Amino acid sequence: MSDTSTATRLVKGVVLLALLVVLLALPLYVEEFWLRTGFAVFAAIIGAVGLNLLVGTTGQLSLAHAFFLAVGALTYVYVSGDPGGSAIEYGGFGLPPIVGMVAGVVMAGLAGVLFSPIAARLRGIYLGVASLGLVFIGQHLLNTWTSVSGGFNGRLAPAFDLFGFSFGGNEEPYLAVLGVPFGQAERLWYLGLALCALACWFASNLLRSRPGRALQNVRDSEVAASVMGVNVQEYKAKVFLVSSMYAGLAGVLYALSIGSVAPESFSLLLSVQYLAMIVLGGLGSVGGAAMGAAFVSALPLVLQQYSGSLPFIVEPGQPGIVASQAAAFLYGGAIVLVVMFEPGGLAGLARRLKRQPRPPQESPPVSTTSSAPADSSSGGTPR
Amino acid sequence: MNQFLSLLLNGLSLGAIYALIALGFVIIFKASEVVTFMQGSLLLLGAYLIARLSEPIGFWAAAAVGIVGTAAAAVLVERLLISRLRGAPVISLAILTIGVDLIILTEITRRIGSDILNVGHPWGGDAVSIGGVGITTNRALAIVVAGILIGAFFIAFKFSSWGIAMRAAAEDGEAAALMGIRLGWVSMVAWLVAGVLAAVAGLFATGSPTPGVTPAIWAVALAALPAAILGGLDSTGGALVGGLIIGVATAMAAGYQDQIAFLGRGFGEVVPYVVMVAVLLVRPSGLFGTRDVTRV
Amino acid sequence: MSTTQLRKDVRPLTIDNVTVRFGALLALSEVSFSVEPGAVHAVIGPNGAGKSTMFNVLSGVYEVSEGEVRFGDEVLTGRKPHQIARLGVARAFQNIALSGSQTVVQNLMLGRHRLTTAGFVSAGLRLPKARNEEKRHTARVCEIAEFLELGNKLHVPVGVLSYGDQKRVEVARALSTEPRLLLLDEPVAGMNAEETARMAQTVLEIRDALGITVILVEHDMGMVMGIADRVTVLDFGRRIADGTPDEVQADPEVIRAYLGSGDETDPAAAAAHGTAEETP
Amino acid sequence: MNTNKRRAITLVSAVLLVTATGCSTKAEEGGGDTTSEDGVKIGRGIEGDTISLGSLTDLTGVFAALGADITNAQALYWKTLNAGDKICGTYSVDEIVKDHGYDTQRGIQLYSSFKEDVLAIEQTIGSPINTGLAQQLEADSMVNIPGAWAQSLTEVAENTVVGSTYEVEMINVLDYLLEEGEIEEGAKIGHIYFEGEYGEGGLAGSEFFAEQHDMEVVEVQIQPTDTDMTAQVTKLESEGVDVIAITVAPGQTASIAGVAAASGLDVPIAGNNPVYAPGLLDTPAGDALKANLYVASPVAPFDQKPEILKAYQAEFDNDPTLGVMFGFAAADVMRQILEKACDDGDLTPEGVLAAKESIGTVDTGGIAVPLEFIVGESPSNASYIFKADDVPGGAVSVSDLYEGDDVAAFVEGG
Repeated sequence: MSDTSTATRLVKGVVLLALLVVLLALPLYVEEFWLRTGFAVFAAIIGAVGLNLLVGTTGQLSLAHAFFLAVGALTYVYVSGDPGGSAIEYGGFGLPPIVGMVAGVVMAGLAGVLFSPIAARLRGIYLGVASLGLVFIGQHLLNTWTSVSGGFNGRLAPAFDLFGFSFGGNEEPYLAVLGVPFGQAERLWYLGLALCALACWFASNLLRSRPGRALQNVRDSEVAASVMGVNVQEYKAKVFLVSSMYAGLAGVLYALSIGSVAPESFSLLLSVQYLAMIVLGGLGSVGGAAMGAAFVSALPLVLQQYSGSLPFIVEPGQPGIVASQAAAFLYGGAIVLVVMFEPGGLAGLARRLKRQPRPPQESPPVSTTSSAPADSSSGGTPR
Repeated sequence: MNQFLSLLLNGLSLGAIYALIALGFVIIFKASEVVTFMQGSLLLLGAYLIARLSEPIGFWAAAAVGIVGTAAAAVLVERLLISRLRGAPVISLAILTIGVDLIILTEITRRIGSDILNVGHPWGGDAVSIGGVGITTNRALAIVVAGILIGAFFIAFKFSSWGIAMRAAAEDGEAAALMGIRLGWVSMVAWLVAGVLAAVAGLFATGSPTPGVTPAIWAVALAALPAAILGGLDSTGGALVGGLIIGVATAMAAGYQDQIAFLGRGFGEVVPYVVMVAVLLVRPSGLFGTRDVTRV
Repeated sequence: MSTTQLRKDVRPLTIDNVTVRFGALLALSEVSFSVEPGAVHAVIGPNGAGKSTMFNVLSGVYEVSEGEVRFGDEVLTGRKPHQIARLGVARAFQNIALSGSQTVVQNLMLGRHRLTTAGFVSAGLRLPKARNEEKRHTARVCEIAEFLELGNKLHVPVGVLSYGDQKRVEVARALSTEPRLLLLDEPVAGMNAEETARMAQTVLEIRDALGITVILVEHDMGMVMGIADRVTVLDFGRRIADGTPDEVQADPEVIRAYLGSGDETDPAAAAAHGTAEETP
Repeated sequence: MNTNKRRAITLVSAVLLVTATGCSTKAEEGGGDTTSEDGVKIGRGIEGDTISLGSLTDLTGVFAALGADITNAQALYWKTLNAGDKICGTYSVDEIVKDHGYDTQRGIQLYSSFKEDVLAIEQTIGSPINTGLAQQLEADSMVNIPGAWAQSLTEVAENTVVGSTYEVEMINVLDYLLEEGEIEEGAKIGHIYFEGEYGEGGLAGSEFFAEQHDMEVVEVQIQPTDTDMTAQVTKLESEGVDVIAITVAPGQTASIAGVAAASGLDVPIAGNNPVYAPGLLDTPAGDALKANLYVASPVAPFDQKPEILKAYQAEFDNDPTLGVMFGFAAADVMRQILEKACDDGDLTPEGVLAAKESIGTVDTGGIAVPLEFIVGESPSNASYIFKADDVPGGAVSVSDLYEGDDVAAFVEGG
């Protein structure tokens, strides 16, 4: 290890640690709305990190992420929820929420495994569009299978608790830290933070080790990866599994964040939002996915909250651009700008600010799916 | 039997509209290796322009402006964004078009607001009877015009210098460039043609029997995407066949809902995707798409 | 210099009557030759002769239509690329196929894939087993990088390296798999004379130090004739000659193939391989 | 490196210590109810002499048309009220309007952004959002007026549904057609409906009605994104239906009427509340709509209340739908509940909830049907019935308040 890499690693560690301290202390200061927004952001980060493993790291375009989120969310509410419903009756096992959470992750993974034979057969864009089909078929399934989903309006999500410690609902045992009562929002914040940190840690470990290197080479050159001894099909299937499990966990948190789940929430739009997160944040980077997720999922809420004091946004009901439209313009525009000028996304920008060398865009990887001619004249020279 | 014929005719007219959009997907893919997700907003843009202008300047002039305007918008996107990113990963380009789509869609949605804009077709809500089966004039015209346009496209594709250049470029971009084919020009014309096709699709997708221009017609292009894929993303003939298959399958599934009730109510909506996934399972590159050979 | 001590598990490679068809196109037609253990064996031929196709067959990327490739007792044909890699066949690509955003060490560590075992769970959780393995193999990979004069660029993203360095990383990555058979696909293409000479030297050192077989596809005749023990010449998918460099150079059919193909090659390719027709 | 590490750890611990000991702003939150000068108990959502009401609307999603009209109408209503009588003679009303764009998660988040600041909610659009909020509404004693009329909404005590449920409306409009001789006993009803509570509520109504009158229902389900109704109408035509019942959105209504006319299926079309918008008269289907469409509605069409239309158009320049009438009605219901709470001397959220439960029959002066809020029951059995026409507001009433003969039986049976 060279000195510079140790030094940057130390700086990185200190920054991360400081960030963690701030995040840990935040519930003492900020209001419920922001804590709830934060919890939604943590959920989105987990989902985005998972999608980034698949799309950013391995180069497998998937628009099915909303479907796997739905599987996670629905499994959680079915396994841990009680039977109920008025207009449409639905079932439930009423098992402890932690069982539901694990089941949600496992079922989403299973769904990914079931889809992966199709995924393995398809390349690039065909996979992208086939996975788009999964979102529509999944939504149809959920709307039809009302005994699980509660139908169009959905069903309530059971509050989470862990060995008698409640993260919502009854708020038992009563807890106050430094005079601040720790209610549902505060508790969920810590739950989200812990799971999110764990998910990011796991993913960044993965990227820096044997499986991660194999996945990145699958993206850059499938042929080279296989010739180096990587079983490409197997790795594609495995990363699909892992990505779906991340989505499943994100789905469980999504259900906890809303307090209910409805099939409608898991539309194509959600998949597109997740894609936007990882593109804006930076394909293939864990920190980037986190930044992108925070940006995309919090932006509409932040704009909405401050719409009164932002000059270009009008209050709801007035002619002009309202907050959610402004958010759509902003992240649509951000996607365009990022792809055009900073393919590394927010992560790339951060790296550039630190003045670290960055590979030029036109450098290899030479993709095997593009029609690189079979003679050496193009080797290394950009088109 | 009458119901069947009626559904078939309706499905074909719907399929003709899908085919126009799907053809746009395919042309763009062949010429610039971009899978565009912005056909929906181009279609909406075309329909919006026509509807907004048909009152002040008359329908025919509005149609002309709408088509030219949409084509211009497509060319603008190609020139300003796509052409500067030659060789970028396919995924980045696809996501770029999603971003552009989001911007256009949001703006037009904002402009339409809560209205339903009337396209102002001179044929209005008229209907014609073909072999005892009724169909709105608008949809009958859709079949005719789509037929003519697609026919003209195939002739141009086969014989015009652009068509030849484009096929060469799709075969091997590098070699084509070495032989003096201007890839930028090929790509620009492809986007132009796709813009025209999207606007024409918008023109017919919005009139009777649908009420008029609402942001919801953006979703029409979403059904055309599986049409392009199941035909084979690099096959122009495949786009036509795929469009018709999706159109007819959707109409049949909606019309014979009772017979397929075990698949759940409202199954018609997901038919395009079910058909597509089924086809892809058997033929991973679509019905007429070429399988790519790995070259190292 | 020639202290060649053959690695014990290096076996002869036998290409037996291999034919590859793409539709109507015959890329390889009944090609047979064999490669002795520990040899530097060159495969040459004009553009489109089938050299790359041959490499793709050897590494399992293409399936043969007929024929068989054997590495010792093991039949390579019919296996997937990653299975062949596990038998100790490594390949450096002609078009650089590295991960540009990753550092030199990370790229070389991919070469260790077949020798390591960490899976998703143990790597993701940083289990001690995975960490120790990582440490051990990183040390070895650094040695290999040192060997290819990349020692001062270990933590540089490959994408920012010079073209010549990237080619060396390609070779280093192939070596990182601890191969018994090394396939080098045009290792000096696009290099200047000095770099070429260095690479030629390196190839010999690899063979001598590791005692493995090297098969070389190369356009640069000077280099091929200088270092190859044996040369196989392909033209239009057929084997037209096989022998020592001297024998091959004297072969009338080889001379005809090279002179005849000169004006058929496309201009861009010819410009890039101006050295292709030179004989020393 | 070791010293570096130690330094870093020291730094971080210092930050942690400062953070922990630094007094938290959140800890001081007191809250609690107080009593105003004139002896009325007040609490959350009242600052000085201003009452804050929340609004969770959709201005950018699929229900943007409805959301904009309701929001505009309510703004106008409170503007007028604030300039005049005020609530309790003292309090003016301030609105906190949030646009969720029909995104459930965003809707729930936005609720938490204002729930500490508002006394009640005057508008929540979106069934999944209302479902998701149910538990929180109960926990916060938050009286809420949903922009929907589903039976399940009436089962939450805090919800104040302004109108009859979808089931009741559908029965009313079909009953009206039967009474007028537009359809006969034993007829065949073709019902095109959205997936979800709205569509299925309407379907439950037509099925109940069919049972009572020896009729048969042919059902066709669609999704909100589906705007071309050719296949669906073709199916109904081949089944030979005598009337088309619809619980869809205006876009589909126009398509259904247009296709039916084009294919010669000249039968009445019976819809309930949000199926119609005056803008549809400009589409090619306009004539067909005027000829055949009958709509049951919880609020009167504009021809009954021209002054509201005039006041609205003086303020806003869009083509108003009945959402405007609903906005006025909902605001008026909210005003009456707040007045009742004030009379009872308790303007806390709990007091407002109690007022809502004890208010009895609410009369909005002919804007909405008379309402009575009993948990689990349709707040009304009556509907306004109107037809599309080229008049200001695009609709004319064809009957006074109409209550079908079967409604009572349905309410008791259900």
